[in-house]
Amino acid sequence: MAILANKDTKVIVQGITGGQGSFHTRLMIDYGTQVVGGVVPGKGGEWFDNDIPVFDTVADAVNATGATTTMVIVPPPFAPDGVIEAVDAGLELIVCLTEHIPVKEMMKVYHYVQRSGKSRLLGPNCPGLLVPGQMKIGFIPDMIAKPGNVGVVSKSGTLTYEVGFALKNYGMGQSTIVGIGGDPVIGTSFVDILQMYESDPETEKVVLLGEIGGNAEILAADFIKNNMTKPVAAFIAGQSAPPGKRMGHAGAIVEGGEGTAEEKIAALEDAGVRVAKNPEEIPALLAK
Amino acid sequence: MAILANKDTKVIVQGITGGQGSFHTRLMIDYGTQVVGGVVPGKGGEWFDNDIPVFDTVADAVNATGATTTMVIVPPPFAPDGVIEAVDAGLELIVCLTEHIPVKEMMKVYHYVQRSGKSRLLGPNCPGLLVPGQMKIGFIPDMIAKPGNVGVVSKSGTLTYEVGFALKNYGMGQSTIVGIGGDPVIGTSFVDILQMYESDPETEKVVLLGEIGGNAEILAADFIKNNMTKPVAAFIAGQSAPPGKRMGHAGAIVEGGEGTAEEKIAALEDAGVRVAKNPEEIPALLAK
Amino acid sequence: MKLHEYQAKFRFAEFGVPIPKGKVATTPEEAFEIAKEIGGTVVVKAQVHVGGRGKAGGVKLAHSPEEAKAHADTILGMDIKGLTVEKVLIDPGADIQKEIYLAITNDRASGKPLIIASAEGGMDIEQLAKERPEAIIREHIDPLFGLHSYQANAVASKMNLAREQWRPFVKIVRQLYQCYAASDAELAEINPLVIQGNGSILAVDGKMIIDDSALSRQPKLAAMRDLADEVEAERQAREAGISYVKLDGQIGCMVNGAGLAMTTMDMINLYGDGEFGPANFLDIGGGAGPEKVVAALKIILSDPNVKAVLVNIFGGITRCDDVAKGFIEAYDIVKPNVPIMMRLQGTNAAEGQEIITNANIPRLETADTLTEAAQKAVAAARGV
Amino acid sequence: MKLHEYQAKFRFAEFGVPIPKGKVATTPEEAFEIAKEIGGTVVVKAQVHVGGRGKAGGVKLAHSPEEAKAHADTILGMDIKGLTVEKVLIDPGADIQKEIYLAITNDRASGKPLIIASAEGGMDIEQLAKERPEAIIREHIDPLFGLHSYQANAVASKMNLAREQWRPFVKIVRQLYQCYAASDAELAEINPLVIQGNGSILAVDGKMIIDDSALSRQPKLAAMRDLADEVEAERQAREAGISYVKLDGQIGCMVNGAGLAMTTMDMINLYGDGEFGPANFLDIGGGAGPEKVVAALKIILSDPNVKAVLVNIFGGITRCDDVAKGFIEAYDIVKPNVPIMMRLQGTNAAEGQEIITNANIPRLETADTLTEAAQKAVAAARGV
Repeated sequence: MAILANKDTKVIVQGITGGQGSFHTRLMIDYGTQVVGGVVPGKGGEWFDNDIPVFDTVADAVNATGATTTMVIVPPPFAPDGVIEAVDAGLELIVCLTEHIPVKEMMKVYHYVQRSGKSRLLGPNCPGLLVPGQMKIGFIPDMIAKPGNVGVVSKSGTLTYEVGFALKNYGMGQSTIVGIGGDPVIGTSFVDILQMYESDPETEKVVLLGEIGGNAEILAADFIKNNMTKPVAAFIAGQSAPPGKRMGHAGAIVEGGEGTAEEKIAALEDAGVRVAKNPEEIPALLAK
Repeated sequence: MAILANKDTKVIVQGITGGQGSFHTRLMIDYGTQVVGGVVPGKGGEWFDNDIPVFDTVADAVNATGATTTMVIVPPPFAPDGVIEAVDAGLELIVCLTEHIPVKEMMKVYHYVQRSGKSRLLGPNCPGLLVPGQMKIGFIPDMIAKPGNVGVVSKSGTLTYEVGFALKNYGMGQSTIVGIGGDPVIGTSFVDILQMYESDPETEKVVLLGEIGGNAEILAADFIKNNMTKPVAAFIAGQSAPPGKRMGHAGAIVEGGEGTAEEKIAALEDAGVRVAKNPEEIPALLAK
Repeated sequence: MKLHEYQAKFRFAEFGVPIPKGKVATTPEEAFEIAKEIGGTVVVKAQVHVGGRGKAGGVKLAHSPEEAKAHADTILGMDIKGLTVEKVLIDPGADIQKEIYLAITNDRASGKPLIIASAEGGMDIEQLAKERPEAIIREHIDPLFGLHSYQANAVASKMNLAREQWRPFVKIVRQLYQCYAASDAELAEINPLVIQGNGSILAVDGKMIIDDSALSRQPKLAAMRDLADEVEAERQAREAGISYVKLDGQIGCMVNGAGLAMTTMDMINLYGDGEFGPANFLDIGGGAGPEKVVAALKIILSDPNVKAVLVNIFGGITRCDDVAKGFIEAYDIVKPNVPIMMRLQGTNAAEGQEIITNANIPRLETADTLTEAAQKAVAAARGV
Repeated sequence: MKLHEYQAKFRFAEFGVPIPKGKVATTPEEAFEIAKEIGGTVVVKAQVHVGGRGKAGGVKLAHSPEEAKAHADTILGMDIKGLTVEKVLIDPGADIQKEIYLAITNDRASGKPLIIASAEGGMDIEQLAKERPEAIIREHIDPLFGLHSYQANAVASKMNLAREQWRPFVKIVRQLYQCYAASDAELAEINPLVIQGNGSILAVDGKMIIDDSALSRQPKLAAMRDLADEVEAERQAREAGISYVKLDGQIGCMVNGAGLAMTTMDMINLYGDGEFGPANFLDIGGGAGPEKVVAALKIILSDPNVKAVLVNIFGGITRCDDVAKGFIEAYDIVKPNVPIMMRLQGTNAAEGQEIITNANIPRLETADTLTEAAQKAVAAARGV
């Protein structure tokens, strides 16, 4: 059992015929994901790769395929509407990869999703999720993954690959690898995913990869301290970042003295988390 | 027991120092209503009639007085915000008397109230409610009321007085008199109030006063047919109104052949309701 | 408040909806000049607030400026269902390949804006809704969020539009919604929305109704009210803050409260034996002072059909003695020459009755109940 | 993107917020003319994107046009924390009776806009928040609905404003919110909002930060970017679509992905023994082609402090062989004169390594792990 999705999950792709959309959809299918349909307004009735039906609307796609999950990979001006359409169509999991969505739009979308009481949004601006040996949604490369019992959750893309790869080289596999995204407002938090790993029988250990900005890692530390029994190792990126400067990710910024790596590391250590100084040490820390 | 409110209900008045607000507040207090505070932004700290504290915000008023109910009697441009403020302050019953609120604003407010899952809105553009011998919120004149077991619900103001008065002259008292308002979009429907009367042990018979426009009376007929055990008498105003013309109330208009008195009367009669041709016959119809 | 076709279409155009490049003429000469400027075939359309203009001869094709002038000459001044045509719209003729219906309206049942669309435009939508409901597409809009873009896509998808019409149509749906929302419209309707031979889309006819309660915050739209197109008495009533609707009967009504005013009409019909009916709906509103009573009485009596007046006041906030005083003042000013039936009930009814009795107004009778008042009013009208 | 004080205030004014009637000067002569036009006491304020202008001597009072000219002469061209002052704002002096703090910002924890206000304005809000949190008023705004009017009242109420300031203040709160929302601002701050002796309210200093992700739909604001006020390398990076932040260290970094780029910086610090640190943050992004690698290498080497370059690529979507090819192309163009440490891992890492090895680039070493790469980069920098 993995968290969020598995090989039986029926997935649709919003933006399946775009350059990015078609490229990653093919990789996902290759890795085992059940992509049952695509959505491109105005292209309903066409086929993707002569195999996957394309629909005008998410509702049409859901009705025809029974999909419960969608990947949104459309340009920023269309992504908020795409997520809302997925919510209105009742999808359970919405993985939004799109980067550069204005925060004002995301705040609306976030609360729209929350009020639905039904859908979960992962992202935006995230690499998606990968269940080793089963499937993936998004663009985490499968070369870093092997089935196992370490749950990985991360704000970052390539840092996740780095750590996933280190785990694999150390002989440790992963139960699921989840990128929650580096934007200031995201649909699924560290705490949400930690909660799932805590209750997932296949996950025995957890890796948390955070970065500067916001207080999500502080909330995670709080949750770990009070609710988690499984061992957690962590790394916080941006320890050497100057305050007031945005480090690539829209959310990676120390503002008003808050969101520093220092305070996050302190909170995590206080919660008993094994915090690595070097992400390549994580497998060894977990093995202890 | 009455529905919606009673002599123990703590009421605040939004707009207590206005011309209308102060006039009706005094009449309400005279009749027994527990008016515990008023809200007028910028007048917090003052007193109304040297007796009732005035607050800047509804939240302040609720915190200080423990009120559960509010009457909104402010001009149309301020009324939607007033209702929303009351919702956000957690009030259970919001009686909005204001007329001429644009429908576009009311649609927003209606859904805002619905989503709160906690507050009930009565009105707008309604005369309020009166619990004979106990209290009233709004401007139903107490001369038409006497304690009894007939529940009255109406879209109209003066027609309600007419029928209330006829009941009183016939020797019949009322459990509660509720005006739901004549606007196209209102917070509380006939069905909502019928449901309350059906479960109210003090109400034995019900009078429904409808009018042309919309389908609220059709839905009421449906509810009566399927869910009500208590006898209902009704009158539908506007039988002689021409289609496409608005009869005073924003909602009183037959559009596209829908909302006619004819179809409403037929539906009510089909539900076993005793429909009067003349509202002054209602007491006799109820006595049968 | 209804807008004229040309006002609605020009308003749509402000939000980007493509409309024919027409202009309004008030004289045949203007019509000639506009038709010349447009060139080719034009349509001359009467601008009046009634349905069925076409059947009444108010819409005509013209193949030359001369013909446009002749049609304008015929249509201007024409009486259509009681209204005189004061303006014609001269539109270029459209190359109609397909007609679509598209409207956004307030759906009172759900408390939401509602898109109504059909690939079968041009015809009466209410009739279509009854005969072939499956041909009508409905899409509710979340009033807190506004139109989601995907909903416009969903409508386009259900319309089975050709691929090349998809984008322009979706754009028009969004523009029409913006127009509807920004205008506090109760209805913004395009019927037909035409797909032309060259594939372009055009709003050939338009209708807008503005929420009366929003006119104070829509001064630009409020100024579009066509005074010439309103019955004089309705204009006076509106300016006096009175709700008034002219009807066909003989008994004028003055009532406080909309529900009671309708009920009073119904009572007159009930006891009028098919012979007498209400001459009007009139609600003087709450707390009506003498000026309002004066205005109301003048308006009622401006209708030559009126053979009797029924005053029905149930005092709540309104005090019967105030109305009685106002009525006496009004009587002296207006000097009605028809019998008056007066029923005062509720707050200070006895005081009001006394004032009326003491005033010794000739041909004025009083009644205690509404039933009695209606019966006596009919009898009085019959006696005239 | 940060706006200058004058840009922020002029933007506020578009939404009705009252601001001093000041103007911008780029020469002492202009400053003279503006001060003369304004009359009386004026303030000459350096327009640079750094805090602490006042302490650095960038804000001065002038009691005459001559004095304003003299101050402008001093301030223009002044270096404040590495930035040259190119513009001064000449504002009329305000009659400060009371200073208020008012800001609207994106609160990421709640995912909502947040009003932050304090009756104790003029000072550093972050310091106030730490020392006297009870002096700070916070009001969250529903992003789906926008600011409710009553919330502005609630803020005014909690501020204990004098009754006569209530209305203008509430209006300013609403206007500032409109400005914030319409500008896709991350922050719209007035500090201080001044109550003057005559009771009027004035936004004396203003700050706005625009969401970078929204600049494409805010062309008017995007055009306000002050190129002169941006480090040259940062401008080049922005134009090449590269995330770059200049730092104080000696080891230039080229990385794919923001999290890994930060991590690479951290590794350099970790193994730099307090002696060596990262010269920059640089994320070339996903799927970076040769042009990006060229641009990145140029930008890194434009920093004279750089003594070694660490390239750390973890290929996912990005293929290591593509980066290797791009790097060789870049190397030929840029011809770096510092040692280079290259670590390629992930997709097509072996192929990439081979390309690099075959290219026989002098002073280039490779590493397998990030740890090894960081250690070798530090060693290389030390060896220079």
